[in-house]
Amino acid sequence: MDKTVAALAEAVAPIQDGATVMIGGFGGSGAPIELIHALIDRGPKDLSVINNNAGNGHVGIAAMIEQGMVRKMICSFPRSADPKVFTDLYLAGEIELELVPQGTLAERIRAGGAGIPAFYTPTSFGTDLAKGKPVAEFNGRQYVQERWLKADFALIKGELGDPLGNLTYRMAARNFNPLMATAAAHTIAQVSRIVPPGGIDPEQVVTPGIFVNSVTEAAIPQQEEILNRQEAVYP
Amino acid sequence: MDKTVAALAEAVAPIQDGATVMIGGFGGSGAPIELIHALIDRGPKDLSVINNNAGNGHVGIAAMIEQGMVRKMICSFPRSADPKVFTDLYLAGEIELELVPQGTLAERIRAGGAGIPAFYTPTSFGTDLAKGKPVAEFNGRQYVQERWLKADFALIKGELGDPLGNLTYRMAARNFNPLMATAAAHTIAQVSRIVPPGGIDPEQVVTPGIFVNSVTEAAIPQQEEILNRQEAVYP
Amino acid sequence: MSAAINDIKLSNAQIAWRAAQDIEDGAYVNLGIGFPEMVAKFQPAGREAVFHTENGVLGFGEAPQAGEEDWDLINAGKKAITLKPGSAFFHHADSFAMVRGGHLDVAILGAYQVAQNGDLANWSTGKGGVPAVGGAMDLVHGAKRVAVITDHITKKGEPKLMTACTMPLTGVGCVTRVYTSLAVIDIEDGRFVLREKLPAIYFDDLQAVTGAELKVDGTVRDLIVPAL
Amino acid sequence: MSAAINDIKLSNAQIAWRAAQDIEDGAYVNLGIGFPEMVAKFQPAGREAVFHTENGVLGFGEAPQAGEEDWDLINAGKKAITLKPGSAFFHHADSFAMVRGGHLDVAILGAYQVAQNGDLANWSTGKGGVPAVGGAMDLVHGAKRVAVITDHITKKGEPKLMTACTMPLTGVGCVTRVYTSLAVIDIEDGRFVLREKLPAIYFDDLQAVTGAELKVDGTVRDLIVPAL
Repeated sequence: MDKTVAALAEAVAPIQDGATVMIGGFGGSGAPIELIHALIDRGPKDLSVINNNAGNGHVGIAAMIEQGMVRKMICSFPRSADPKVFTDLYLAGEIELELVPQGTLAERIRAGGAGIPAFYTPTSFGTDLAKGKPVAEFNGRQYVQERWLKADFALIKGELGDPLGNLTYRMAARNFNPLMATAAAHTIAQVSRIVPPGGIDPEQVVTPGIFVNSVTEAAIPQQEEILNRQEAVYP
Repeated sequence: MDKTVAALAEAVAPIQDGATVMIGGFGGSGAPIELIHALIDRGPKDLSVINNNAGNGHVGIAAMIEQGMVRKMICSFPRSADPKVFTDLYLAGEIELELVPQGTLAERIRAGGAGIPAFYTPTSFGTDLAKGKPVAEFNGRQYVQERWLKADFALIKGELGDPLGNLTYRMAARNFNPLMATAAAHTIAQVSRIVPPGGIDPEQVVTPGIFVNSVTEAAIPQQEEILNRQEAVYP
Repeated sequence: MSAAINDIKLSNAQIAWRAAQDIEDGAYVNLGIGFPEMVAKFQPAGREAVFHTENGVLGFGEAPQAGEEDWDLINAGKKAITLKPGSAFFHHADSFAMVRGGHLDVAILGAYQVAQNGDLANWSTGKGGVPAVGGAMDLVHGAKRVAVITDHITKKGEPKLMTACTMPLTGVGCVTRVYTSLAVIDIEDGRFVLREKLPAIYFDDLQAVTGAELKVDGTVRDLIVPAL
Repeated sequence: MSAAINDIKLSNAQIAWRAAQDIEDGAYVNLGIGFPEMVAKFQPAGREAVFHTENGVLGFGEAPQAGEEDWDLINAGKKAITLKPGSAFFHHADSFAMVRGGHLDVAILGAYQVAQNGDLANWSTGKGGVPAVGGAMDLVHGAKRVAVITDHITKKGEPKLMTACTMPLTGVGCVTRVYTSLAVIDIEDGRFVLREKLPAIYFDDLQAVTGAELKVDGTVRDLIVPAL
């Protein structure tokens, strides 16, 4: 079994117009910038994108939005140091937003990966974000029913990867990445280094390879935060 | 912060009659034998015990049952190489059994730890184990509503532990241990070695210390499988 | 006729061999405890499946030599296993996320009874004693393909393939293929469809030991299995 | 009177200092992004809390020196942090399991408005623009104790402590203590109960800038905070 793919372009080639795409990362930490930029080069349109945020500056997800590739964002916090790209389109009514509390977003993605179609959470009960959702009482407390979230594709950033798709993550760059890997029909990972099978201690694997379809190496990955401080623009 | 406790007896001292106790392990792998035997020495009665199994031979959970400490078992598979202790009491109507499919047991415990009071699963739909449970349809498929599972105490077996309660596990001895650590009001861990804070790489922590109340060292832990092959009996 | 069937029927190893031929290279596979574990021995040359066990191991290998066991490294049947390069450990919730979330390609399970609508009974005879379910009810609703390996009839000669199961169900409408000691049968649209049968058994004799109608839809191939 | 209040009121740092005094040694604490992050600076000597951030770090420390940032090591406010010995990383679902599962001892959050029944509004002014909620709605229903730090009145002089919030709610009945620039107020049985007030303000003047009745139940202590 060898899930490694030599080129970023080849890794993102299956992503077509209209796809739902989960993209890992929290702000710039764990954001798979190389995969996102390869996807921009390919240019599919009408995408629904799931991420905690809605892009920053003019690289990564912000650049996808700026290129007109994104129909809808599902996220918890569409604000950033420079959210102008999303903000302008949103206020012009040209991009949809599904706003989800951060923990509910994480749990919905986890549920999608775990085959749990719905669950109850106290989060958002009694607020505008619970409108229209079923409510139930357990042990005298009110809870909101939330549904799983799945995607056609996930773009993930890992640290080490092996040909079976096993992944580790670097520090807080873990965030949504391991969850999204489980919830997409096709998960594409970029890693800083591909190691041979057995190169990751089985006790230290964070994402087991069963959740990953392809692994590609981006040896010195770019950091969104630094790109934005350099006022970088993609493409 | 120092959650280390010098003696096993001190670690299990808070467990009183009538408590609900989660006990980690799958068969003998990951079973906290030293903590269980310390609890037998203490001898609280009328316990509800949550474990995948219901004891094997005459050590560990089987010994707890044999000592008359257990009112009810919640488990998926109350069979083993030598299940006589549980079987005899069960057939005599002297111990209760709540039988839960293994994946549902794991998910109910995880839900207990994660503040999710109920969730839907396809598991057990249309079977005797779904009787009396709410059913709902999502995307044209039928699902059973299951409730979270929590406990007063969890007895956990780790490999490394630090004074903040961070834990690692040895190979497949992980199993239910990290889940149970999250779902009990008071989690007690035995580990093979206590290391100083920072002695576990933060990327390799499996159970973050927030879930653990006390850590005690059992340097060369006994393995239930080997005890049973030696026909050991406790006490 | 039962005597004749006992003469020609496949051994458990041969049933396991046949089931193994349908597992593709790189497939993620869970084998039920007991008889189904035998399937792992018969992977065709050039193909390598990745085996999952409910207790939190992906990519395990054969049993170790006697005396080499590490009892922290076991499978769901509590038997000692070994690791292949590229294996991974995880906790039980993540393990059943793999199962329930549809990430396994195939689960191969034993059966007391299978019904023509795909219902499976394999956890309880319903006769009392201590009930024990383990991971069976999760596996039948998780894997992309759920197959059964089983003797075609019980030791008493009663059919195990039925119009409806009489024993407590493990899952509803979950099985899609049955590998028996006499035949390979698909379950399609609520019917048993015969795909392969031993050359030595006539269709009518096979039908006679099957508790529901066997449909034929296209060619019925010969079920040819090596001596093992 | 507002002018006088601006002369005597606590600074944000002083409000944060007061909130920090109630955090016990070894407590697990989440500080909302922005102003609440300041609470971490004022832990009393001899006490050490363990700080949690939603994006998957437990046990982090102060900001690094400028130029020493590692942008894979940030907090929920996307600011660079450092690690203390004994820290741990985990993914977002595990992070919010800590939050929602009741494992945090205290969450300290900012507020637009707090109602006397404990309702909190702190995520949206309801005036349009781009809505953004982050982890606030999870935190208010997870931590064992949810406290708010806030100016007592808005910049325009309007009360932030109300009979009922007029802005969109973050959570219902979730706040139990409010540290303001003038007072410390508990929420008990649907009422604001005054615990501490600046010695320089009369009760009636405090009541006048509070949008709901302030109850007194026992001693009202002096709110004494060092110059910072």
